Amino acid sequence: MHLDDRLFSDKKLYLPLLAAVLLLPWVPMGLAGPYVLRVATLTLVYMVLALGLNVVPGFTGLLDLGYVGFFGLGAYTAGLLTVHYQWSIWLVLPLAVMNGVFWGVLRGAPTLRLGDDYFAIVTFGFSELIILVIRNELWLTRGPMGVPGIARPDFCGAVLDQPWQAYYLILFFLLLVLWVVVRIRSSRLGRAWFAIREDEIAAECVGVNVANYKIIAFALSAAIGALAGAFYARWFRFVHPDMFKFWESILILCLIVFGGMGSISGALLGAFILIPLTEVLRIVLPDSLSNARYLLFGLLIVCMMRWRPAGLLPVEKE
Amino acid sequence: MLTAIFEQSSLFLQQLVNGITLGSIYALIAVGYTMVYGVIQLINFAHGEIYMLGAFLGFSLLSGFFGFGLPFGLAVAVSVVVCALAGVLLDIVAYRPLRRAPRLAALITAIGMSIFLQNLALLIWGGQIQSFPQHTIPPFLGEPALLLGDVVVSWLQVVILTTAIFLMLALHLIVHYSRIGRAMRAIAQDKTAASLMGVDVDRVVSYTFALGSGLGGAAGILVGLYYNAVYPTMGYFAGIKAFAAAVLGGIGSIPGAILGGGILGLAEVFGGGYISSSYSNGIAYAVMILVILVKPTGLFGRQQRDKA
Amino acid sequence: MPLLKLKNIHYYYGNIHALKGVDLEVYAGEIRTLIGANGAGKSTTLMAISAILQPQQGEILYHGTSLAGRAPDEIVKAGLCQVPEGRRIFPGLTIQENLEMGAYCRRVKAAIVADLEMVYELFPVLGERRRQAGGTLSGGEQQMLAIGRALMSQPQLLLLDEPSLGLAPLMVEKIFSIIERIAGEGITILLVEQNAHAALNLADYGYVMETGRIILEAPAADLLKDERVKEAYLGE
Amino acid sequence: MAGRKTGELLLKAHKVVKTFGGLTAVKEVSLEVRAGEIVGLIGPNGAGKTTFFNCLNAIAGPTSGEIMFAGHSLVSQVSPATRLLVFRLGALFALLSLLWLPLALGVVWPETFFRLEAVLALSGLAFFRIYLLKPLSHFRAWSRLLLLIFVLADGLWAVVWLWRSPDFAEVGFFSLFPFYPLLVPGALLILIAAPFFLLMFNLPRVREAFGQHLRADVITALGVGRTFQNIRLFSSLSALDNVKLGRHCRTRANFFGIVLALPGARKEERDSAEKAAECLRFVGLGKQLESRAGSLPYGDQRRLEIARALATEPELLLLDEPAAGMNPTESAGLINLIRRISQAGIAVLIIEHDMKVVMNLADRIYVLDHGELIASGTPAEVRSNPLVIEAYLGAQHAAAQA
Amino acid sequence: MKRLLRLIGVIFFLTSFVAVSASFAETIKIAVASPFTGPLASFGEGVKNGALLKAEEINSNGGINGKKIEIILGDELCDPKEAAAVATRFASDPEVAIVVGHLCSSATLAALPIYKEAGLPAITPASTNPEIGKSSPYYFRNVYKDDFQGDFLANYAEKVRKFKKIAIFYEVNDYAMGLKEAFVRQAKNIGLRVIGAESYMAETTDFKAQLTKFKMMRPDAIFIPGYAPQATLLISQARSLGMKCAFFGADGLDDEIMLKNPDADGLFVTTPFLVDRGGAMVKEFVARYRNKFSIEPNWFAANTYDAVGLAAAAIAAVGNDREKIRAYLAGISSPEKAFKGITGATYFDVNGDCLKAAFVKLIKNGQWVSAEEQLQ
Repeated sequence: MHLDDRLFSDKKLYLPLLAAVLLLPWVPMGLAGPYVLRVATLTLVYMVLALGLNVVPGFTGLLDLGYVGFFGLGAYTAGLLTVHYQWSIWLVLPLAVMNGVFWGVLRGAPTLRLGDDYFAIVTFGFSELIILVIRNELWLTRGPMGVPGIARPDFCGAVLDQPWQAYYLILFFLLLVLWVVVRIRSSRLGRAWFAIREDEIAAECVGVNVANYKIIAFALSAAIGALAGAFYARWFRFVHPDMFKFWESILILCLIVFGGMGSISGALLGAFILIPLTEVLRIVLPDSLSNARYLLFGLLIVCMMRWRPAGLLPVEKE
Repeated sequence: MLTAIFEQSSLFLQQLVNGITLGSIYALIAVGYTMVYGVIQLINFAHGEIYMLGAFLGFSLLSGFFGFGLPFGLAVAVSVVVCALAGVLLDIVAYRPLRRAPRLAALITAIGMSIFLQNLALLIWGGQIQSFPQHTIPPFLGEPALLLGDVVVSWLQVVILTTAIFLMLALHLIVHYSRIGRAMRAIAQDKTAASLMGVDVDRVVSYTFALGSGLGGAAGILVGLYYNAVYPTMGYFAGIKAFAAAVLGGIGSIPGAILGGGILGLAEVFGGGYISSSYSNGIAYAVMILVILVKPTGLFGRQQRDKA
Repeated sequence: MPLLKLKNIHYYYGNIHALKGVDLEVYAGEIRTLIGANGAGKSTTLMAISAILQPQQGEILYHGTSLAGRAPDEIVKAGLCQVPEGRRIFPGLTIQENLEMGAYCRRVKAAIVADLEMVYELFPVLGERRRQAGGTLSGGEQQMLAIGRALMSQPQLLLLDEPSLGLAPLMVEKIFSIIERIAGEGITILLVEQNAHAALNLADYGYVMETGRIILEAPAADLLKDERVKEAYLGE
Repeated sequence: MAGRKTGELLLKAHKVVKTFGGLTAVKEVSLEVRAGEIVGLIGPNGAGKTTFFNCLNAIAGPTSGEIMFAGHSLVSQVSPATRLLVFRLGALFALLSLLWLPLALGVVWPETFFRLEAVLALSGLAFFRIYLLKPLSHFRAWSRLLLLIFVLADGLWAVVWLWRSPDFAEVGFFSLFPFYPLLVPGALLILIAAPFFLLMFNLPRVREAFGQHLRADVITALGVGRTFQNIRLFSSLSALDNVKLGRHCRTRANFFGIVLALPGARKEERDSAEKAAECLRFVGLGKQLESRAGSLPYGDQRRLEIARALATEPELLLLDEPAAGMNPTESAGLINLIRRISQAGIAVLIIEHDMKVVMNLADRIYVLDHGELIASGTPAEVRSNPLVIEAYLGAQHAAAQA
Repeated sequence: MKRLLRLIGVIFFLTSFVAVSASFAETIKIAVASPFTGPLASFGEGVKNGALLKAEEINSNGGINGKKIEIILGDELCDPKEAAAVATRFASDPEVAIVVGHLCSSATLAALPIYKEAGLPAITPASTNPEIGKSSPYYFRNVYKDDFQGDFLANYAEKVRKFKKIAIFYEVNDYAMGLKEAFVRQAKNIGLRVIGAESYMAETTDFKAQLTKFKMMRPDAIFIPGYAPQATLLISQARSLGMKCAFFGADGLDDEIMLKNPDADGLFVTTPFLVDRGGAMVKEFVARYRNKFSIEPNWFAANTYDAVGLAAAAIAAVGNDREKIRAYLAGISSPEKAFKGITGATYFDVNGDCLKAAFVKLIKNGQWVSAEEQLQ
């Protein structure tokens, strides 16, 4: 098992990259204007999401079509707590993550025995239900009115109101998630997930409690999704059910399919290429074709599966 | 008191009529899912988009969107045939190269195709809800066929129901009494053994796609007429609900799909009518999830023996 | 000229070298048998002949012409039909439909009906239950159905893969007598078996296979006396 | 290797039956393995040998019969009829939950009543109850009482629900005053009990005590390792990682230990790498630690599978046709390997077709045919048993031999 | 790997290039954000046309202080996420003086913090959510709020039409729900009975179940706060169920597609803009609009036309400076200082919301005509 991705095994590669990412807000000549910084921040959010989703389909081999549900859950938990109680992000964030874990486990527990297709459908239905509740329960979520006026993230009592501060904050979360995922991946936990992905029965016969490890995977994945959501709400300062459509699940899936399912650097790379690409396409394509972006993503998925099913950075070296 | 009872019962009857109509539409779409799943164990996510395509083709041919209009019957026939061909094309382009790939790959491809087709329709026809021009639809369809106190059954509902029944019967005959139908069932049970008997599996799969997609296209036109609304995302929701219907009945089983469609249609209408209308999609999802969790093989589904 | 000739067939399942150069010949009118232990590659050989698996190397000649690149259905049309291991009948189809599936490649209705009657005559058990689902039959009856189904394609060469698998001894004898009868009607047979003695008693010529190779070939009568065969089966 | 005395009874299967649908694949097979022994299990193809293995380690537990391993019962003692009854009760329990959950919520949270329930009841807490069904369906008699309480509570909710149903808006909630004191405790009971059961049924000891089926991973942890007829390696992982996975049930590091890189977890990881490498060297794959399992030659894959099973520190090793597809040199190596395993104090139960291997290795042999045990004894006894000869070579040959 | 790095480099480069490629032409940029594609494109169309028409008019009159106006369009599909991205793009382009836009309230609310942060003033021609004005001093609104329209409709239904029993069929979105709340509140005040309220989602096409329920309640009229595409289906389905009651809605139903539906005859709606009620200015606008785009102007076009006019007036008065423009707009705070446009006089309250008249129009023989009795 070559669990270390190339990205992490080659210092020549990742050190310059890390430096570039760290220095991005300070690149001269207006390059790092608010717009680029916003796109960069969004990219980092999607990197976190891609890493989180990757845990389930990438590591345990179960297709999750409802990841946006946890993203939305995290965003709404954080958004509502902030609006009602004006709590600090450092208090809200763990609560959002815990809520994500709770629903992740709840969703996971009964789906343990389901095969891949059915699991995918249940995850889809579950996330649609979450979004439906968010949309319809006005007393709780204000439904389609959205939740405006969410406070910005803060740190030690100071409000982080500069774009670069939000950028570094999500960068910090990304590195945190990356640390967790990389650690887990090369541990007995990660191995157990890979075993489940490859052969559930054999995994059981070497002593892996398949149910428990699947649940841990669901919980971790949901936690990361909720974390991204919580940051997103505080950064965006507005949440609305339309922000968590099914399409978002597909987009996140697209990121990891593009980068290579199960590959951590692949997930990062997928987000790194595709999210800025959506912005580039928005500008490059004429207005009448702005929907063609989605069309291209659909096509991209099909072509990747056809010609490079393992993605750009496949996990295995032959 | 009496009038209240009368009102309640006619409310119930009207909902029943609505539910059965809706159910028969779901059943028509669900059959397409179930047939493809039965034969190649693939959830053809793009099936809903074929249904949408059927509706759009019917609309375009009738309204002269492509620059020419066709008479009603011909337009319907042409769009059903084109849908059938589109289904075959879908199989050849997207799924056939992945026959031996992991099922996850095929499933993701299906989702990709679904997104692609939906947005293609958006580019061609635009995102707005389109309506059939009044003059293109036979006028009697709008008239009530049956008036029972407050209960109205429109000719359109009658036509939908009879078409659905007719198509289902035709499908039953094809699947059970034709050579190709026998081959489909054989492939569904054992692909290798079927090819050892000289069945060209790819060809039969193409037939399956053609049949299922044709039915989906027919459902698309019927729905387009019924609601007089055609729009690119119609396939997404209808597709999911029809899939839920197929699962409910036991995916892979045609009578199951029909029964599942009926149950789901009724559940949705009664749920929407008596409980909460904004959750009517939710009811479909919830029914689907519960059925999968409690009985993963559905009502009529057979437990597939693991072939070691 | 042999009816069927395998020349140096190699097959890999991924990295596993399952067939390591198999050479084999079957002449018209004969019964030949291929025996060997589990996992020796017997079924793989048959699947390669039926074009379900495409060998990476080597050539399969039928009537002297290569079968390379042919699809499984074309093989059946050419008159090569297989009764697969574990019978693999269609459990949800009726017995009649199962048999009709065998005649899938044939177009002449009348001839198919005639053959159906022929099969029912050969296996009266099937005739009695022609409307019953195939899955309701017992193991032996299923085996008969599988053979009958293959006969419906009017094969010149019948490939039988372990027809005795999991059957009671009495039933095994019955199946073998049926195979003999089919051979008597001029159909060439290649029989793959673990039940070595029964197979060798029936066959004209035998091959012994071990780990993807033919290690021994001789007329069946000679093989029956061969110590190496005994050793392979009872470890004596 | 728990230092058992040679000859001590390790595995005892008593009248194990396994049916699939109407087909009986294993018929009342009884078998014993003692510590230090190598026992062979042979029989023609389709005789039910692998099915029997699957019964032993709960991949597909037996329909009836008893299996004891080192003092633990590996099989449910609940009869199928009881299980069915419990299951039906449980199904009722789950169904009724759909009725009472909205009400429970309506009590706690009146403004949400009848709006939240459709989603919450269906997707949320109802999941818990369905999840509970599975463990309950293996449960013993006294649990039925609990179930009954739940069902009664549900029934109460249902009655209230029906009574209230005409028009919620106008009747108003508190008109139901006499029921109110009953509703809340009922809801609380169920809400507390559900997580409690969830917890309880996940503790292996508790489950074992109630005679539930052990899961395959628990059986592995108890000391039964196995290999498969058609190799089941994790083919995209390296050889070393495959074997490290074998160490899984002997390691304890948890999520936090791993993420925080606690010293314990790190030491454990190092240890398991060492032990895994040792196992690989033991089977002769010391040089292929980093090769991808799927790219190893066939014979090496077989040995890797054995190494993986050895890494679980088994007391009993189940080998399913380890020599299949091996050439004579390779099988000779295998015989040697199995001998060494046996010398290390691990009992071996082996299914094999290659008679050279079995006859050479086994102390005792059991013969299965059509799911029935037709003979047992030393290799010499078995070889000359007419029933065995008939099963293998056909009736005529047996007659000729006789 | 190298190729991959190069690819990443190219993408990075492209992104940054596009970001800094702001031109330095001698124009004043007015950004217009709205859905121009997707399901709500027909509304966005009006916004676009109105803006272009006004810009053309100003430019042909010599521009503002000699500088031409340039309209830059941002398509946000009515999606909050897209809206935020579009808004950041506008905000980071220093040439953009003011934004006219965001049609859907959800998009407006998502973009709002970004404009506020960048100090960029914005005028929405169509978002009626009450939240908007309150949340930011930089946001102005050239349309009435939901609550005003809801109150108005309730009064109209009771006083002019003399309805007794109303059923409501509302879409689950911010616009429709705001309307519904306001309507119900006002109905309660004036003693109009609301006998039932049912909701539907934007993607709903089957309303029969709920309509059947209403049918049994025999309402005098059904109020449809929502948008035209669903409303037209809803009305047809109600008629096919044999319902005879009246239908009415708010400005969301003011759309050409209603005219194609013969069942919709008699439907009345509120609108901020009525062709035959206006003076010469309106007549001229309508004529030029028809001439240029060969379709009838809708109220989105009219409101946008005025919003761009307002923006241009502000720029003309104080120059191209965001802060000053905001101050100028905020200064239009009384009827005397009001901006006179085709939709009447516009002035803002402290929140940046405006008070506008609403009119009622109805469909007669497939044409919109203004109702004979208006409520003042």
